[in-house]
This record gives sequence, C-alpha cells and structure tokens, in this order.
Amino acid sequence: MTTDVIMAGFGGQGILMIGNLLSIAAMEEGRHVTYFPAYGVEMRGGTANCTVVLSDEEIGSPVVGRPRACVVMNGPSLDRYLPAIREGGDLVINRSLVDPAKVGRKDLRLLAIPANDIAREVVGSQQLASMVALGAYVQRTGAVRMQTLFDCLPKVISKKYEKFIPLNVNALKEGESFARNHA
Amino acid sequence: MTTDVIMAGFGGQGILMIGNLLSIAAMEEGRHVTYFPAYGVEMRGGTANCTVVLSDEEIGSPVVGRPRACVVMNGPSLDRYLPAIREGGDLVINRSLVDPAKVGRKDLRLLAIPANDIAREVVGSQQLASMVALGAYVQRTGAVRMQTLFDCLPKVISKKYEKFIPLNVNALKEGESFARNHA
Amino acid sequence: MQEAAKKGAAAAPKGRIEIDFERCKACELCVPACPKNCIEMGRRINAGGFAAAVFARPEDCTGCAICAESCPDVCIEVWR
Amino acid sequence: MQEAAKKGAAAAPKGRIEIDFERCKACELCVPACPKNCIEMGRRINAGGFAAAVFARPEDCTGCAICAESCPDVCIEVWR
Amino acid sequence: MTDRGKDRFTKKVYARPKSLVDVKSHFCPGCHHGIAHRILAETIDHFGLREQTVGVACVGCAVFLYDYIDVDVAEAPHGRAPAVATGVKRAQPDKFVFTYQGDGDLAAIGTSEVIHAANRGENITVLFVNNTTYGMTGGQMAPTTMLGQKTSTSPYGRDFRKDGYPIKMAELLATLEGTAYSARVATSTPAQIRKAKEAVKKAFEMQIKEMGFSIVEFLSTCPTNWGMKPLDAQKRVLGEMSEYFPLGVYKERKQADFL
Amino acid sequence: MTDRGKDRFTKKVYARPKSLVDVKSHFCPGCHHGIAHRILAETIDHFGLREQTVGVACVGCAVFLYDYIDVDVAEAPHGRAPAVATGVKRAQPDKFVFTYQGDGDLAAIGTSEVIHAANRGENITVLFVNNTTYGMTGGQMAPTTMLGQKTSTSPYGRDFRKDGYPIKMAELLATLEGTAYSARVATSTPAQIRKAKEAVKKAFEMQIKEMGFSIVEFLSTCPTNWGMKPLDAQKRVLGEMSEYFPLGVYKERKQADFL
Amino acid sequence: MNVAARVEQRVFMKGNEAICVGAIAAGCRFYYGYPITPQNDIPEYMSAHLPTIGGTFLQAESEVATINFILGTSASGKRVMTSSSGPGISLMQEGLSYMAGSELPAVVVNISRSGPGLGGIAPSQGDYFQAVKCGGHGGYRMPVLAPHSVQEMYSLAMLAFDLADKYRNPAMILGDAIVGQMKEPFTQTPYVPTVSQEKPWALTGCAGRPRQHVKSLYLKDNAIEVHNWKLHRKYLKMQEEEVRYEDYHLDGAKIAVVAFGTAARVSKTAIQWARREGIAAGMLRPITLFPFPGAQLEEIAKRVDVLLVIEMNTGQMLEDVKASTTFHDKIRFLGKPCAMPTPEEIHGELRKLAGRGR
Amino acid sequence: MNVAARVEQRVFMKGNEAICVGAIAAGCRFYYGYPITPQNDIPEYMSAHLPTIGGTFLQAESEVATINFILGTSASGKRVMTSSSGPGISLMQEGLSYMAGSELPAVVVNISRSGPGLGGIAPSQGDYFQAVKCGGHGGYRMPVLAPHSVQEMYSLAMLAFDLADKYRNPAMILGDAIVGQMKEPFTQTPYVPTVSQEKPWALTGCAGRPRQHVKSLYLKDNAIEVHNWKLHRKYLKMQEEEVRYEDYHLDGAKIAVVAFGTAARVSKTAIQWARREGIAAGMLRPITLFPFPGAQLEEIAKRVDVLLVIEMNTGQMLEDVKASTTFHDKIRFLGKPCAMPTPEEIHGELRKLAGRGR
Ligand SMILES: Cc1ncc(C[n+]2csc(CCOP(=O)(O)OP(=O)(O)O)c2C)c(N)n1
Ligand SMILES: Cc1ncc(C[n+]2csc(CCOP(=O)(O)OP(=O)(O)O)c2C)c(N)n1
Ligand code: SF4
Ligand code: SF4
Ligand code: SF4
Ligand code: SF4
Ligand code: SF4
Ligand code: SF4
Ligand SMILES: [Mg+2]
Ligand SMILES: [Mg+2]
Repeated sequence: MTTDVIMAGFGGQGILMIGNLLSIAAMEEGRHVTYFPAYGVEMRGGTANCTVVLSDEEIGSPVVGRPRACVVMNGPSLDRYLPAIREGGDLVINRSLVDPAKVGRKDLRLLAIPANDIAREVVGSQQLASMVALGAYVQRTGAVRMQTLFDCLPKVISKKYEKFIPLNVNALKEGESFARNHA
Repeated sequence: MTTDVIMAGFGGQGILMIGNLLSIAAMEEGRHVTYFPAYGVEMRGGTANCTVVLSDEEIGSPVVGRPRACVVMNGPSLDRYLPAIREGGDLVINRSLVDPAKVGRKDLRLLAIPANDIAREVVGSQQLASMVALGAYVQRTGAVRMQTLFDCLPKVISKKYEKFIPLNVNALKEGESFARNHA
Repeated sequence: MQEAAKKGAAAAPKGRIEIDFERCKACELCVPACPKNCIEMGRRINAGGFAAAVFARPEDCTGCAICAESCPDVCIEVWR
Repeated sequence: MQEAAKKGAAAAPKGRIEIDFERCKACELCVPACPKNCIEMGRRINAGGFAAAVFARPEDCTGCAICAESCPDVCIEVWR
Repeated sequence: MTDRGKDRFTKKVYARPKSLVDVKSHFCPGCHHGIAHRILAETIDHFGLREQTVGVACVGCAVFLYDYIDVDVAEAPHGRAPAVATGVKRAQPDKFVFTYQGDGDLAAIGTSEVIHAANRGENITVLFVNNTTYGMTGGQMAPTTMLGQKTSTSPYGRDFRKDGYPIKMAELLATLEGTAYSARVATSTPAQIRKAKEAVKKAFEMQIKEMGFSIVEFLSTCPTNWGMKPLDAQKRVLGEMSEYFPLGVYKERKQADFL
Repeated sequence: MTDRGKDRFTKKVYARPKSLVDVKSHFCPGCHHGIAHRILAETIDHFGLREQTVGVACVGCAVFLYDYIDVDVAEAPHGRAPAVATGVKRAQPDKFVFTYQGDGDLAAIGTSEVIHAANRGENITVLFVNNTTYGMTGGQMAPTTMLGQKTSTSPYGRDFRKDGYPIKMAELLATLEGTAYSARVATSTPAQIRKAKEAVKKAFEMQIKEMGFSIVEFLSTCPTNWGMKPLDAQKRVLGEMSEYFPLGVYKERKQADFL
Repeated sequence: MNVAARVEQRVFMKGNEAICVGAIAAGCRFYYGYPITPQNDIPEYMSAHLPTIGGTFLQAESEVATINFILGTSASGKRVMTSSSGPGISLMQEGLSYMAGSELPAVVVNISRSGPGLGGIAPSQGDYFQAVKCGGHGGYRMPVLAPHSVQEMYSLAMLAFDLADKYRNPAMILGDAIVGQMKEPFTQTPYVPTVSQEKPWALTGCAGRPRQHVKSLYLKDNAIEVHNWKLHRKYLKMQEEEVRYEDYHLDGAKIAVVAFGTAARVSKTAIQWARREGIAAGMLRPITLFPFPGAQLEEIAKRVDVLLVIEMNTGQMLEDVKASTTFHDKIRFLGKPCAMPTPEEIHGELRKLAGRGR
Repeated sequence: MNVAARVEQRVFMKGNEAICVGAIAAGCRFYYGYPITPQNDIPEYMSAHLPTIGGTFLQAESEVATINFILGTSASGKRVMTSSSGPGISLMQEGLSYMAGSELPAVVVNISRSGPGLGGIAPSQGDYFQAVKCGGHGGYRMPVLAPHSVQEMYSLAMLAFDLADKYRNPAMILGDAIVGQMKEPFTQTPYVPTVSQEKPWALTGCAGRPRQHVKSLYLKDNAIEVHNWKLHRKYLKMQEEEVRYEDYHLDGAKIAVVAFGTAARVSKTAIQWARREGIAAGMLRPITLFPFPGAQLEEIAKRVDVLLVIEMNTGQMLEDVKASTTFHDKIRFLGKPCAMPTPEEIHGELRKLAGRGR
C-alpha cells in the first residue's frame, strides 16, 4: 500500500512538525517513508508545506504532483493545492481559516475541521491547530496508527518542550474524534 | 622546398629581430613562412630563441624538434641546440662568444663567425652581431635572397631608428662576405 | 469609536492616511512611528495571514506622513 | 693594482670577501653598497653571460658584510 | 473614519514614488530592505533619472530589484555587482548606474570587486544593505555578523578568535583614493530615514558630478533570521549595531577635480 | 688578493642562511625578490623554525619559493595564498605558516583572500613584494602601478581617471581589527635592509605569540619590466615609490590579548 | 540481525545531514563552505557538530576561498569536505583543477539546483557535464558519485573519502535538491576504511626528512607531459576498479532505463508499475558517473531493444551513453530540465516503448 | 585580383594579435582582461590600439571581475571581448554560465596552456572538455571555434562576434600557445557582417519603452524548465546551422585523421608526406568543436578503415568522436598531452596504420 499527503499552511503553524511526526510514525511501523519539505527563498513567515509518501515498497518519487490527500491549514494553500488532489482524494481543511465553500470540487472526501478553534478552545493552545488536523487526517486515512503517533511525539518535540507532550496527545485525539464524528 | 632554422642567444642580442626579418623576407618572396618565438617565464636578460620555417607548401608544425639549421649566438644555446640539429645540417656559431671546439659533431656544416668582433670592428656597432650572423646564415643556406632582406629592413626597424638601416645592410653584407670567404 | 469621532470633531484632524489592507504585513513599525499615536494593529487577517494595521485614531492625524515614511511595504498613503 | 697592494700592506685589511663568479648576475648593486669601494664590475663573462663583479680593492675591506647583505643573489661570502 | 473626512483632504502628501513599481514586495514583515528600496526610488525620482538609469541587482533578498524599481536592471552573479556596473558604466558613461547589495554579497564574496571599483574611482553608486546576516539563504554568519551573534552557521555565537571581527565596509572603503563618498545610515527612526535619504542624494550627486565612487551603507534588519519581532529588530539597530557600526559620513569629496 | 690574506680571515661573518637552498636563483639581475628571500630564510633560521614551517608560494616570479626556501611549501593558485595558508594553519595550528606574494597576486586577484584572512585575525604571516607590476607575465599594470607609469598594458601611462590609484595595502590592512602587524619596508639601501629584517622578525613574533595576522610589504624592484638598470631601479624605490608608498609600521599590536 | 534490531538503528534525517553523518564517521574533522541553497543544512550541521568533537568548521568569504582552504587542509594531510551548489561549484573550478594537478584528496559535494546562471532552486541534473567532464582547465578527472537516497547520501559520503585518499584526487558527490532536502530513514552502517589514511606526502614541517612540496607547476622539459600521463593512468585505474552501478530488474529486460540520482529514484516506481503490467523494463543506474559503467551499458545494450536515458536536463549523460555503445539506434531520451519527471510520465513512456496504448 | 596584389595585403603577425585585428574589424570596441601567459599579446595590443579608436581597454583585478565587466558591457549592447588561459578561464565559469543563462553575447578567447592547475605554459589541448562541454554549472552550450593558423585567428574572431550576436550567447575561440605565439602572413579580408547588431534588449535606460532586464533567475512555477528548453532549441539550431570543418584530402581516404587546431596543423604535414608515399590519408578538421561535425564524421567513418583521433591531451574530443559514430572499432587515438605531436610521429602512425614498415 502506498499513500501520500501534502500538508500546507502559513509558516509557524507547525506544518513541518506534523509532517515529520507522521513520517517517523510510519518508519516506526516498519514502512518506507519519505518526507520532502518546501525549501529555499520563499518569504519567511509566508507559507510552508511538505509532502509525505508512505509505502510498503521502496518509494520512488518523494515529490508528488497529484497527491492522494491534502491537509490545508490556510486560504492560499487551498488555492494552490486544490486542483492538484487526485480524484476521490482526501482533503482536510482548517475551517477556522479556510472557507469550505471555496472547495467546490465534489469528488473529494472533504473534512472541514475548525482546527484553530478546537486547539484554542478544547485543547487549550492555538499553537496546536496543526496537530489537531493531523489527528483528523490520520483517523480519516488510517495512514498510521494513532498510538504510533503518540509514541513518536518525543522524537519531534525537543527536551525543552517535553512537558507539552500530553497536550499534543490531546490535540491529536481531538482531531481524531472530530473526524470520527464527521465521517 | 622546405627549410627551417632555430636562432638562439642571450636576450638583447636581437635574436627575435633577425627571425622576424628572415620571415618577412620569405613572405615577400611569396613563400609560406612561420615564426615561433620562445615565450613566457624564462628569466629576462636570459636566453631568447625563435624558430623559422620556410616552405613552398602549406606549413604544418611551426615548431621543429630537429632543425635543419641553427644560428647560435652564445654558449648556453650551443649546449641546448647542438644535439638537436639534423644530421648534415647547418650550424652558424658566434665565435666571439662560443668556442668552436665545443661543437664536436663532425656531420654538421659549421660556420664559426666572430660576429661580435665583425659587428664592433667592421660594422661599427656591437649591437649588430646577430645581423652579421643572419647575413652569414642566408649566404650559407640561400634561405632567402639577400636583396629581399635589405628591402625588408624598414619593416622590422621602427621609424625612430630608420637612420640605422644602412648600418644593418652593412652588417648583413659583412656576414654574407665572411660566409662566402669561409665556404 | 463614537468617542473618537467626537474628539475628532472637536480638534479637527489636519490629515488623513489610508492603509492598504492587503499589502500590510503587520510589522507594527508604523505604530510607534506615529507621533500622534493614530495607528493600531487590527484583528482582521488578510490573505497573507496578517492582522493588518488600522487607522484607529484619525482625529489626531496631522498628515505628517511619518508613518508612511516608516512603512517598509509602502502601504500608507497620506492626504492633507 | 700594485699601488693598491701596497696600500693594503700599509693599512692591513680587516676582512675579506669572495664573490661567486658563476652566480653573479652583474647587477652592480654591491658596488655602491660597499662603503670602502672595494668592489668593481669585471670584464670576464660567466656562463650566464654576465660580466661578474670582482673584489678589486681587498686592502680596504673591513669585513662589514654590507656588500653581502645587498647582493640579491647571495653571491658574496665574508670573512673576518 | 467618515466619508466627509475623506473628502476634506485632497492633497496627497505621501504617495508611492513613481519609480517604485506598484506591486506587493516579497520581503518579510518589517524588513528594512523595503525602506531602502523606497528611498532609492524616491531619489531616482528626485533627480529625474528613471529613464537614464541602469541598476545592477545582487544575489540576496534584494535580487528582485527589477520587479520593484522601474528602471532597466541587470542581474549580477553573487558579489559581482560592482564589476557588472563597471561594465555598464564604461559602455555607457552617460547613464546613471547603481548597484544594490547585501552584506554577504558586498562584504564577503564581493569584497574584491567593491574595493577595486572604489579604488578605480569607478563613477557608480552603491547601496549597501547590512543586516549582519545572509538573509536569503536562511541566516548564516556574514562578515558583518556581530560578535556573539548566533546564526545558523555560528550556533555558538560569532567568536573573534575563530571568525574574526565584523567588518566595517563604510570605513574601509573611505580609505581608498577613488572613493568620493562613503556614509553609513540607518532606517530605524523617522529621523534616521530622513538622514538616509540625504546620504543617498549625496551619493547620487557624486556620480552626477563625475566625482567617483560613492557608497551608502544601510544598517538594516532581518527580523526573520534574527528571530526577532520587527520592532525589536529596530531596537537592535539602534543599540548594539550602531554602537559597533557608527553612523556618519566617512568621506565626502568636495571638489570635482579630485587629485 | 694574496693567499696569505685568505688565510688570515677565518671567521665567516656572512654566509648563506641555512634555510636558503644552495642553488642559483632564476630571478633577473638586480631583482629584489632575492633579497626578500634571503631575509625570509634568515628569519626562519633566527627563530629556528625551519622544521616547523609550512610556506605557501604564490603565482608570480616567486612561484619557485620551494626551490629556494628549505621548508615544506604548498603552491597556491594565483592570489589565493592566504586562503591556502588558512587551510594549513587551521589544520596545524602548531606550525609556522607564511605566504610570500607579489602585488598582482595579493593586491589584485587576491584582494579578498588577504583582506578576509586579516579580518579573521588568521594567525599567519604574509610577505608581500610590491614591485608595481606583474613581473612574471611581462610587466603589465598592477593595482600598485604608479600614476603615469608605462607598462605593457598601460602604454600611455597609468591614468587615475581610467585605472584608479596605486593601492596602499599596508595601510588598508592595518585598518582591520584582525591585523596584528602591518609594515612597509624597502631593500634599496643597507639601512633599509636592516629595517626590513627587523620588520620581518616582528611579523614572525606576532604569529609565534598568537597575536593574529601579520604582513610586511616590501617595496621591490623589477628592473626587467621597468626597463631600468638595477641601480636605477633602486633609485626609483628610494624616490617616487617611497614617496607614494611611505615606509613605516602601520600597526603593531602590543598585547597578546587583543580585544 | 533481526528485523526489529535493524529498525532500531534506522534514523530519520535529511539527505544533506546524512552526508555530514557519513563524513564525520569517515573521520572528516574539517569542513569549510559558503552558504547556498539547497545545501545549507550541510554547513549548518557541521557548524553545530564539528566543534563538539574537536573538529573545525569555518565559513569562508567565498567559494573561491573555500576551495583554497580545502587545498591547504588537504595538503596538511587531513580529511576535509566542502559542499555547495551550481554557482558556487563553478567558482571552485580553478581550485579543483589545482587540487587534481597537485594530487590532493578532498570531498566536494554538489547539491545541485537549476541553471544556468542564477537559475533557480528547483532540482536539476544540469551539472552532469561540469562534474563528470570536470569544469576546470587541463582535463583532469575525478570520481563522481550519484546518490539516489538518504541511505546513499550517508554511505557514498564515506566512500568518497576513501576514493579521494586512494587516488589522491578530489572526489565529488553529485546530489540534487530532492535527495538533499528529503528525509527518509536510513541505517547508520559503521565506517569500514578501505584505504590507509597515512599521508607521508603531507606538509607537516620538514622535521626529520627533506622538505617536500605540493604543487601543480611542471615547467622543465616535458615534465608536464609525464605528469599528465601519470594522472591519466590514475583515471584509467579508476575506470578499472571503481565502477559502481545498480542493476534494477535488468534480468530479461527489453527496455533498459539509464538514469541516475533522483531521476533513477522516480524511475523505480514507473518500472514497478510497468513490470506489474508485464512490460519487461529494468534500469541500469550508474552510481559512479565517473567512472561511467560503459562496459556494463554495452553489455545490456546488446540484450535490450531500447535504452531509455532519463535525465533532469536536456541530455548530458546521454553523450556518455552514446560514447559507450554502438547501438545508437536503440537509444531514446526523456529530458526534464530543472524539473523532476513523474512516475506517471516515465511509466507512460515505458508503455509507449513497449507498444502499449497509454 | 592578381597574386601580387594579394601578397600586398598579407600582413605578418602573431596569432594573438590577429585576433585583435579581427575583433576590431568586427566592431569590438571593448576589451577587458587580466594578464596570463601565453595570451598577453592580446591585452597588450588592445591597450595600445583601442584608446586610439575611441574604444575602451580596462584591466580587471581578476578574471572573475573580468567576466563580469564583460557581462555589464554586453548587457549594454556592445560588442566586447576578453581572453585568458586555463586558470583564468576556470575562474570565468560562473560568469559564463550567467551570460549563457541571461542570453548575453560576448567573445571569450582561451589561448590554452598546460594543466591541470598551474601546469605550465607549454601548448596543450587539455581544455577541450571545459570549452566544449562548458565548465560552468547548468548545462549551457556555446559555439567553440578552433583556429589552426594566424589567418583563422583573424577570421574566426570575426565569426565569433557574429555567432555570439546571432545566438545571444557567449562564443569561445579555443586556441593554444602555438597558434597564439606564432607569426605567419595572413590576408586581412574585410569584415562582412552576417547578422544585425541591433540589440533592442540592451539595457540603455528605459526612455520611451517599458523597463527591461537581463537576468538568469527564473523562480516561478516551471519558468526555468521552459527557459532551459528555449536555450536547448538554440543549441540545436547551432548544431543545424553552424557546423564548420575542413575536409583535407578526405576524398578516397582510407585513414581519416580527426584533429583540430595545432594538432591538425601538424597533421597536415604528415598527411602530405603519407600521400606522397601513396597512403590514402586525409583529415576531418573540426573548426567548430561545438557544434561538433558529428554527422560528417559518421559519413566519413562509413568510408574509411581507420579514424585516427589526434589530440594534445589524453583523449577528450575522442569521446565526441565515439558519441558521433557507431564505428567504434575503427577509432584509434594518438595523444600528446601538453606537447605537440611532430609530423614525424604522426607520419609514423599513419604508416603503421597503413601497414607500412616504419
Ligand atoms: C556563488 C554563489 N554563492 C552563494 C550563493 C547563495 N546566496 C544567495 S543569496 C546569498 C546571501 C545573501 O546575503 P546578503 O548578501 O547579506 O543579502 P540579504 O539576503 O541578507 O539581503 C547567498 C550566499 C549564490 N547565489 N551564488
Ligand atoms: C588565475 C590566474 N590568472 C593569471 C595568471 C597569470 N599570472 C602568473 S604570475 C602573474 C602576476 C604576477 O605578478 P605579481 O604577483 O606582481 O608577482 P611578480 O611576478 O611581480 O613578483 C599572473 C597574472 C595565473 N597564473 N592564474
Ligand atoms: S500622517 Fe502623521 S499623524 Fe497621521 S497617522 Fe501618519 S504619522 Fe500619524
Ligand atoms: S508599517 Fe506598513 S506593513 Fe508594517 S504594520 Fe504598518 S502599515 Fe503594515
Ligand atoms: S665586507 Fe664591507 S668593506 Fe668588505 S667588500 Fe663588503 S661591503 Fe666592502
Ligand atoms: S650584487 Fe651580487 S649579483 Fe650583483 S653584481 Fe654584486 S655580486 Fe654580482
Ligand atoms: S530574510 Fe531577512 S533580509 Fe530577507 S526579506 Fe526576510 S527579513 Fe528581509
Ligand atoms: S621579471 Fe621582474 S620581478 Fe620577475 S624576476 Fe625579473 S626583475 Fe624580478
Ligand atoms: Mg545580509
Ligand atoms: Mg609584482
């Protein structure tokens, strides 16, 4: 089984962090995985995105022209990636910042999750919106096991911020349960 | 007919000047000619040399490994070029500075001319030793016509030194007559 | 706002600025630059993701253009 | 020469130099360098084509080594 | 704001300079490159030079100069803008020729080119934006990085025993005979911005009067790579940066006949 | 000279320095490169550094350094000796590392490398031989060529309006924080030669004491390309050259702790 | 070793960082460089890690200075590395030629980007000629290694140091933005040296031995000709001993893709797809671009119907393929300058060549 | 025109100077350069002559600066030239890549010498790869002209300017120390322009038109890919329209020498000698090294028994010969790195190949 996802949003939303987490989880599950971040001269504080490919076989391209799924955390990213998603693919959008009405495409499996709101109001930290979205994405696609994500958190969170691990677990869980409830 | 000559001596002896003169004369006689000077990092005030090839056909190499003739104006140049001269070739040495006893090779057509002495005592200018040697070489080999050499002098002597042309003609003639007398 | 409008009516503003909402990158440099403290950071987020600056106290504006001179993104136009 | 020798005999030289004939490039720098004017340019030409300097007036030499210090080709050795 | 108010004020006292193309910039929030660009455009307008100007862009965050300044522009390889400008000026001495360069560009890889352009008294104008780091490539140490400053390639802070000292280009270039004008300015307060404009005008004048090489060094900010809010970045300029890199005019030729 | 005389003097008061290989040099008659080489060798001997030294040769008439100085030597690309020396010194801080460079090498193509080595306070020593021309390649104009000087590429004489000014490297490098020692000397009189030796010693000491970058600029001659007799070339050094390039010590760090 | 243990050792890293890990494992303690996208992770990693293990990181003022720092440290007998991308590598050409001429080892990494000129930072294989034909003057050669995974970024870094020392010659790793910027798990296999690192030629001060020098100038008589033949013999030896390539499903293949680095990586997916459809596709993946696996290519050319050369440029390795085989009529080319081919494109091409409808 | 008149027009000059005469005839009024043996006659000639005709000679502080002066003057729409040799040409590689990427014309002369590194000043053809494969990054190409006589130093200089302008691309003249330093008579044929020199793209200030720029950065979307294909089409056009070569006694030849520049020059003598002995030898002399006369070579390869490639290096053009023909088994190589082959050597080789005793 091979799947892939592009995750995109503003810089600072933690996009690269969730891409890393997903990748490491897949690795821990013994699978092949590649992670490819945007790099270079784009304006800082502008946009950030990464591509993760998961597979049971050796992976060819770590870059994907037509992704099977997208996690979209802000408006500009929707404009950019919406047309690219494969027919019938998964699209998770952050409804707190992205207007679901703009999606248009009817062939996609859309999940509009108010990630910022959940993060702020339920989890207790606006910073964790992306983590919420990742939880939702993973519930949707079964890309990895939730438990593996939890287990891998220490590998992407530096010692200094260790104490926030439980909060991150919560964020993942909230995203997961939102997705389950909006299947 | 193709012939070639290497001319060599101390820097300042006018080696390149006689090479040029010979070449231009050949050109004026409608023949093919190439002239190749030593260039680059050798010590200034050290040695100077050039190779002239004259032919009725298109000339290949302007550089010659085994010259048909050499005009040698100083000691070190004899050491360097003596072994290279083709069997039976022509060697003109400046006896004022080069000891004929050092030539050794019996197969060569040697002409030992006291070029400095002739230049100083007969022509009246030590500077013209090379011109004397050129006159001797040309007489020996018939590489070009003497008259052409005379005619071409203005092309190698700058306007400023025009007045010395007659002196140069004399030097060539003295060399020629020495060679004729020592055939 | 109403209060501000009143105040403005009292001491008539000498100038006016306009901040380009979409171009503003919310760097905040104009805020302390204004000697009259007319500018504040807003809440509304533009397409670039920035909560742009707003002309919060127009009534005090002198049209001195210092804000405009300070804006690295040339978002501010000034009238007098 | 004879005269010089006599003079040398009179005021005994304090030093002596040797000029490497083959290495000398006849640049003449040592000539004015010698405070005692002991060195002159020679006539004999070495293999390099140079008319090397010669220790012409040994009788005046003080062995001060200034000539040696001035020679770019390190041709001069000095004894005292 | 009421509509009434809007109508009352009809005289535009501040508008985008004519030579500044009306597009959004790619610079990060609070980056002073934007201010330097605007001053440049204003000065081109001031002297009416737009149609006689050839600019030379560097490689760095300011590489897109040609998208912003409405003049002919050549893109130089990293650090070589003064050499490219030399080629332009020698071919077209009647054109106004400037370069716009960052500190990595001018003070590191381009050291030789700027020094020799200055030494030749090349009649060009250099705007030099010193933000103590390589902005475009992600905040590496530059020759102008302050002692102790942490960057992505000096993670333990710049150490003079290993990396040497922040180099003072305005001072260095002022020592060269061919330099007609060398000044250091900043753009962190309205007053500084005014002075910066004056300096740029002076630099332009030097070229117009054929006095030789002119340079204005801007102490600038890189909030993104300094990891600072724009306002804090400005404070850094006002504080430690201008302490080490003193603002001022280091050379100003008075007479056209400069020898 | 009598044989008797020969025997009388047994103390050799001047002999070839130990570190100077006993071969004939390729330099032209009267070229002061020979004097600089000898001073270098004497100073290596003086400090007993022969076996702990790595030299870096430039490209220029002094490229054959390794044939003359009896130490390990690396050959650098033209102008890059200070960069090569940096690589050597960083790898072997316990070695004595020097470069020997001409003015084309150091003040033209190698400008950036020498400035940044100085600015880093790189603990190396540079001997810089300024003969106002590219000797090895046949006497072209160098950045140090004097105004009005005719060379093979300035056949009408160097003109400041076109070619700029002779660059003063000793002064320029002295302005950099990382420079511990910068001096200009000449070797045209016995007194100057003595002073030159002192300066080279000082420069060596700086490195030995880990004070940072040290440089000694030699005003030298190139009789061949100047088209002058050696003695006239010396006079040129004593005259117009040292007028424009004043001899002296431009910087001398006093304390080892240099900040 | 059981699977669990193997999984344990896998680390998840950027290709750029894996090079650093490999270099450090191979004993590299000196790194000099100058920033340029997309390889900045390398100097950043080295600046953080080398000082903690007694190594030296120094940022140079330019790539010209960099390669000469490298020259100096290499001449001192130390393992040393630099990295850059297109424009910076161009500036190193003179220095590389000097190092080859002076027979100095070092590892130079090119994480290439788009060109020519400033170009862009999109991945590209446009620097093939520069790397493989050697862009400096004088016609020297160097081993060029082309990793196609993070694992190879690690392992080929170690190999590069050994090759450099074995031949006293610079060795190049030619990556691209993709393989440099991507992360994937890799196994940190231990470094097993294959050459002695003794360097009696190094300039360490002439205590107890005659002075020696490192130089590339050979002026006397025909010394430079002799030197050139000596170097040439080294290059011939590389061709005999160092050819490395991957045979990917070539057994029975009728279509052989020839591709390296990222282009090869992407091709693997397309070949998997094609194989599933019964298309006999395979790939010869040169791992060493110099020495080029020309003899292997000629062998394969005999057996297949088509050699499909795929490059992220407009055709450079293509010339080496032509020079290696006389089956020019079997050669096809798919070029994607400054852009990655997709598996779909390559798959489409394979189908077409196999006579299948698209 | 009678013979006397023709002789009248012949001038006796160094090859290096003939290039200058050709350049000036072609309207070149800007020259920048940095000294290096064996091409110093070029800057020396230009510094003496350009100022007298309103032109500009400027000596740069380095070759890196030089190529960027060139870039600026070319961007200004002027014909401009530089010259150097190996090490200096290496330092120009970044700038050349920028010029190719920015589509700027200029003429760059390499009077090559021995390498690698400082090498020596003996003549060599070791820079073939650098010139023909282009040593800078990004895979651009440029016309490379290989004169073998002073006459061609003159005429190819003029041609180089036209090619540069026709393609908005740098053009290179690859000479060597021999053809640069030797003097021989040549005829100063008049310059007849083959292209318009109008340059509407030049940066002359934007009076009366929108601003324009000269750049090589293409960041957005796939702009750099599009740009690369555009450049590639230019290179294809060069290959279609610009191939130049000399057919020297190929008619009926059984042995075809393939050589350029000085190696070809020397070969002519050997071929004359061989012909006199009834050996059917001839030569294909590429005048353009890029575009390479590959199609012509393949034609000849069909007819002859042997292709004898002769180069003053250890085998570089040899690879282009192999890539151009499928008759690999007919190829033989005679290499003289950093040294000229003598007519005797080549003659001996021809005799051997013809089955004659030596
Ligand atoms: C030869 C070369 N080396 C390196 C780079 C990569 N590079 C691009 S911009 C830049 C530095 C920019 O820093 P600076 O000049 O200070 O400008 P800033 O972005 O800070 O304004 C570098 C190193 C390049 N393009 N070319
Ligand atoms: C990159 C490069 N450019 C040019 C040269 C040619 N070159 C050799 S020596 C030299 C100049 C030497 O002049 P200088 O440094 O002043 O030394 P000098 O011979 O005068 O002592 C030059 C330009 C070269 N070898 N390499
Ligand atoms: S114009 Fe002056 S007073 Fe008005 S907002 Fe701007 S800075 Fe404030
Ligand atoms: S200075 Fe400009 S960009 Fe910054 S907050 Fe104010 S208006 Fe917005
Ligand atoms: S040692 Fe002194 S006195 Fe004697 S020759 Fe030399 S300089 Fe003259
Ligand atoms: S200084 Fe030396 S080389 Fe010169 S003349 Fe005197 S001894 Fe000879
Ligand atoms: S990276 Fe720094 S210099 Fe570049 S635009 Fe952003 S803030 Fe400005
Ligand atoms: S050319 Fe000049 S610098 Fe070189 S050795 Fe001769 S005199 Fe000395
Ligand atoms: Mg910067
Ligand atoms: Mg010099």
